[in-house]
Amino acid sequence: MVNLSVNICGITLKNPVMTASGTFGYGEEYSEFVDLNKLGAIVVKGISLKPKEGNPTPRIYETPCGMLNAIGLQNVGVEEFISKKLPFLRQYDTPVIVNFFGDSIEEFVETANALNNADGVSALELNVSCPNKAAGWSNFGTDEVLMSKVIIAVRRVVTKPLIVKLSPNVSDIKRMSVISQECGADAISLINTITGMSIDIKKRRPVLANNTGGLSGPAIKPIAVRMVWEACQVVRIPVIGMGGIMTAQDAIEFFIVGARAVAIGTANFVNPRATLDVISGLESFLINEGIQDINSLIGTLKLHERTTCN
Amino acid sequence: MVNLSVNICGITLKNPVMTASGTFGYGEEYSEFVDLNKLGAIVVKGISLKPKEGNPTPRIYETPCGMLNAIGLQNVGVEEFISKKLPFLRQYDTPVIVNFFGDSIEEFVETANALNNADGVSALELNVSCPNKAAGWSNFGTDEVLMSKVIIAVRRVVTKPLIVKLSPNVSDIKRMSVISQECGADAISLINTITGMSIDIKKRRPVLANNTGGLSGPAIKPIAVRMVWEACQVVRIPVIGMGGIMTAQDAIEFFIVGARAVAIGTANFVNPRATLDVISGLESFLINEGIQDINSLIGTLKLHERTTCN
Amino acid sequence: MDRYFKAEIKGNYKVNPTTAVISFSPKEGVQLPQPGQFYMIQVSKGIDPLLKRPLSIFSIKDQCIHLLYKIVGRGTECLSKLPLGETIELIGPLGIPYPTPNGEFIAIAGGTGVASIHGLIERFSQKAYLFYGARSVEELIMTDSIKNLSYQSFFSTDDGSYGIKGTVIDALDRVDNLTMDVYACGPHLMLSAVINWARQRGLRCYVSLEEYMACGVGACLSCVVRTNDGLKSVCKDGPVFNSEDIVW
Amino acid sequence: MDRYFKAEIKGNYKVNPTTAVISFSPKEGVQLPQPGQFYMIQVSKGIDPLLKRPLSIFSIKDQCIHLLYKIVGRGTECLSKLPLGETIELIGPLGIPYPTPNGEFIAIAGGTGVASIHGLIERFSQKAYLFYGARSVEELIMTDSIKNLSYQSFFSTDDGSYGIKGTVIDALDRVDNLTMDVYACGPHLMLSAVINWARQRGLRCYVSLEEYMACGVGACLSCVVRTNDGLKSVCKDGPVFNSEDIVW
Ligand SMILES: Cc1cc2nc3c(=O)[nH]c(=O)nc-3n(C[C@H](O)[C@H](O)[C@H](O)COP(=O)(O)OP(=O)(O)OC[C@H]3O[C@@H](n4cnc5c(N)ncnc54)[C@H](O)[C@@H]3O)c2cc1C
Ligand SMILES: Cc1cc2nc3c(=O)[nH]c(=O)nc-3n(C[C@H](O)[C@H](O)[C@H](O)COP(=O)(O)OP(=O)(O)OC[C@H]3O[C@@H](n4cnc5c(N)ncnc54)[C@H](O)[C@@H]3O)c2cc1C
Ligand SMILES: Cc1cc2nc3c(=O)[nH]c(=O)nc-3n(C[C@H](O)[C@H](O)[C@H](O)COP(=O)(O)O)c2cc1C
Ligand SMILES: Cc1cc2nc3c(=O)[nH]c(=O)nc-3n(C[C@H](O)[C@H](O)[C@H](O)COP(=O)(O)O)c2cc1C
Ligand code: FES
Ligand code: FES
Repeated sequence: MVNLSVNICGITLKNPVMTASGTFGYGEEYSEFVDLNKLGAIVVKGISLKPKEGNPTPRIYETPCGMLNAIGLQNVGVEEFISKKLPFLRQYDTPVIVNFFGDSIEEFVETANALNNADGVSALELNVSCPNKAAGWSNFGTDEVLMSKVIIAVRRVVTKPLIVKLSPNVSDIKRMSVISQECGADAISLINTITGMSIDIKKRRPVLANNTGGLSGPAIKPIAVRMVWEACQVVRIPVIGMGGIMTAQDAIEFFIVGARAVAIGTANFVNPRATLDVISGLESFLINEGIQDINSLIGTLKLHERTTCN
Repeated sequence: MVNLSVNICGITLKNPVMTASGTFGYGEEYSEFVDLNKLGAIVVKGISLKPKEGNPTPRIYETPCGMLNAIGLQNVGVEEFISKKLPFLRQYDTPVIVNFFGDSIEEFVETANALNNADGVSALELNVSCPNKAAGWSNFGTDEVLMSKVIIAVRRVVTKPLIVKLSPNVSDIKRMSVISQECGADAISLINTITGMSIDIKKRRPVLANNTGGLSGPAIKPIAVRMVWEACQVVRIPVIGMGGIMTAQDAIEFFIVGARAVAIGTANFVNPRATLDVISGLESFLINEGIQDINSLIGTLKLHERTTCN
Repeated sequence: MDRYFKAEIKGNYKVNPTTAVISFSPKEGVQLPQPGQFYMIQVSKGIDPLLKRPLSIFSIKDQCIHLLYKIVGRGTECLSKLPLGETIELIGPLGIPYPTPNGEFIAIAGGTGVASIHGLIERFSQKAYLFYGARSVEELIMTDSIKNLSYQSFFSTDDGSYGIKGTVIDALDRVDNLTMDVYACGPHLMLSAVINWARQRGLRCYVSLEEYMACGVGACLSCVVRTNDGLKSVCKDGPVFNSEDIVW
Repeated sequence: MDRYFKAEIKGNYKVNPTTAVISFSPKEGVQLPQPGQFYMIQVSKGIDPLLKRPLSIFSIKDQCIHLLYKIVGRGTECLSKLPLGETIELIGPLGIPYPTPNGEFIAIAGGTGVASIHGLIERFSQKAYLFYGARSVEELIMTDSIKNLSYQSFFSTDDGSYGIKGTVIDALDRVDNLTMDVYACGPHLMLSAVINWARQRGLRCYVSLEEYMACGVGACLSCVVRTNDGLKSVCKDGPVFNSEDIVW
């Protein structure tokens, strides 16, 4: 037997495979397909202070090896989440991580506070990076000053582990990673979706009602691996890697570059049991490679020496 | 007959379909497959002051619906380009656009100067965005101050049309577009490749000898369309769009969001006649849609009004 | 109950140049589908196209489940090329079925909406007054077998190439004494007109809706529709809704 | 001359569990390939996998061109599933062929390098002293027909399961009077050893190289190798090189 258990800022996970926020509902939706007790952690859909209706439809569109989404963070609001969704999740022996966001720093803080006090929430994931909100908002994830402010403000009220989820729509992911750490994040997770657009050429309109959306799926995996690798080089806190993971092989790329855990997003839609398949594939890989403990795979990347001639 | 001709900063193109730098060699390599006279323009491989050997192999790797490359800007140098490659291209009645770069501002300027004086060069494309060079270098494309400096310095010596080719690895493509315009670019082209990485999980090494590479192909198309759209909203100068174009339908997305011309990159490898297929597909589309002139398709995007509820 | 399963393709034939029927055996022990429900079906063996596509129950016959699909884009194109014997993944049956008709009912199909309506009238055959409309005769499928399934059937085409010239509403207006419950599936515009028509007559009306879907199980929130009770997922709370609940 | 063309798949059969041969007719009027040349072959009908794959001329027979390939990854896996009758795109023949042997020659194949070497000995049959090595007998293909093609043939396997136990070098060392030109294709390590072996004996040596390729025509510069004359493209200036020109 190999050890798959990892520790993320004080939380022990049975295995390093989580669900990615927004792709697994509130857990219940997939409980028919997946024994939720088998997961490393359940990360639920982004929660805000008040319920949100999100964007008009169409909200998704398929692109080469990927998809655009502009759900617009529809959610039941923190109150209903705690009273209606959390009790179901508490039945399981699996850490629940709650992704949350706000339209203002005050809303971020108030939501964080409510979740911090909720029984059955193991950690909070601060979402500064959803690209689907009206202009200005997305600056939380791409503007260093705004991002620092929101992390510091939230950190002040959160005693549970705080994970900051980073946007890939930035020039320098290393800098955003370091800033998150310096502002008090216990872990970072990346990548969120990359802003994209597709056009209906007959109608000459964006295919999504929101005009733009976030790109996810295998198409973005090489970008995600690169960013997770960059982040792992500069922070001491754990990094949770995601972006385009379909198989255990994909997940292993993230572990090798340094991710302490991974999250499965779009793959759940294609294969409702994708998380379980990744976990068992990971186990087989470790056995075949003669690795006793997943922790001794993490961060073992050997770089090629740069031998550029001129 | 429909009109396919467009004007890019004073150069009249027979049609708005160019080759993307680095994917069409120096033109000669594809002359067996493509009547070069039929192209809108030929953009050649990036040229530097001295010949460059580029990176060790493997230099490419295939990823979902795309590829990573880390050629490392191997090229014959500006002198040999002018004496050995340009004469062949001069035989054709097609504008030649020369992509160029340097390791320092001085090298950029010197190369630009040599190309500006060369007979048979219609325009220069300033490449600030190749992500494959040693640390520090890529800052030309992602650091606003450095980018401004190099554009201004090059502009001073270049009397021919100057196109600035932008990097997608930035937080704010609008800002980089405006800066390019303000610093004197006659046009901008985008996107260059997005930095990515893939791991050989058996060897625990990056698959590319250069560790990271640039992602191109259909996978990045939604990101490219979004960035070209953003750029078109903020600049007056023409925008040349590229990134993942395989078919006329793909190209039309770029025209609709505002691109005055498009470039075909990775698609050439898959289909050496991709440029010609895009041109004829474009013609059919215009005929079917009853559009007389490609110029009346450009920038005709109708956005959805944002009707987000909260 | 195991609604994510693999099945062998038992049939995949065109019924006209742009429409095909794909068939597979339901997995043993798995809940049998009800008319109005749908499956998310894998369309390629690789990762492009990536997402499964939603297709309604067209028919349950000869121990097989049959889905009828129109080839409209990349996904359905790929689906139409999958060979017999190939194994594909499915999720389903999904969604809320049509409520069981109490007695005779009006079934209205527009375009490929016939897939879902066919599933309904096949099950409750001889009670259906079918109204089936399309742009032209080329787009109408299997009119003879559909005629046999229903108690009475009325066809309409926009160009008059088969049945009445006009819409299903024109066809409905020509028939007297239609006072039964209405079941409808078709394009948005047609459904709006049908809902209106039924409302004017005080008839109960059930409609099956379509939205772009990714998960099919209510998790991604891509397929929402506004109802009197807030936003609902078409995949989980639908696709069949009581027309009075929908806010369009 | 039209080296970008479509062809119908005339055969696509496995010769062992991980190796197959795909066959197509050359286009009329197109330059016939020479041993050592290769094609870039489409492996999927969609856009994933995207790039064509380089495969050497294995055989030209029965009016068909045959390419032998080992199923090693996503691309060759897809290729192995393409059905007969399917039309695929090819670019080729590409690259510099083996120089015509003047008289008898030594042909050395390692692993799937046998594809390219087979093309050579088929053309210059009965002049070849073939040395063919692989890890084990399961990886050796068509040993009988290959024996018949060559004047003499010597097999070696790392585990001794067929022919001599050892490498092709071990096999070469057992044969006297080998003073002819050497032609070799195989993995990097084997080629290095072969070049060394030939150099020690003062024999001319031609090797066929492999590098990851995107375009196949010298445009993308992905497949370079260092030579005495600077960097060269394996696809255009090779894949066959005189070993003395290569700087490894
Ligand atoms: C509950 C439900 C049941 C359906 N039943 C049937 C049926 O029985 N027969 C049939 O022919 N069609 C049916 N459809 C529509 C069918 O799903 C689409 O025609 C199909 O997904 C198009 O895929 P494509 O890749 O060929 O088209 P593309 O236009 O290339 O698809 C691109 C993307 O848009 C989505 N999409 C496109 N059109 C639709 C649509 N109308 N509804 C939902 N998503 C769409 C696709 O799933 C895909 O993600 C149903 C749709 C729903 C929601
Ligand atoms: C000139 C030339 C001739 C060749 N002839 C033959 C032949 O006759 N028979 C045969 O079995 N193989 C041959 N090869 C190797 C063959 O091209 C690869 O095995 C094949 O491309 C692997 O593709 P894949 O997608 O299955 O593997 P993957 O490993 O999944 O491929 C991923 C990427 O790497 C590239 N790649 C992987 N291995 C190689 C390789 N060894 N050489 C070049 N690119 C590679 C692929 O083209 C693809 O872009 C030849 C290679 C070259 C350069
Ligand atoms: C439909 C959808 C909804 C999402 N909703 C959220 C969200 O609410 N909060 C968040 O932080 N990320 C959200 N994401 C981003 C994912 O959690 C993940 O970061 C991203 O999709 C990349 O992973 P993938 O390629 O495996 O899907 C969403 C993604 C998708 C596809
Ligand atoms: C192999 C390869 C080499 C490239 N070399 C250059 C280059 O020398 N200069 C440059 O500006 N862009 C270079 N590019 C980027 C392309 O010009 C183009 O911007 C990018 O590939 C996106 O377009 P595509 O998806 O159509 O390939 C190169 C791309 C590839 C794939
Ligand atoms: S398709 Fe995901 S919620 Fe309906
Ligand atoms: S494969 Fe492009 S240069 Fe050789």
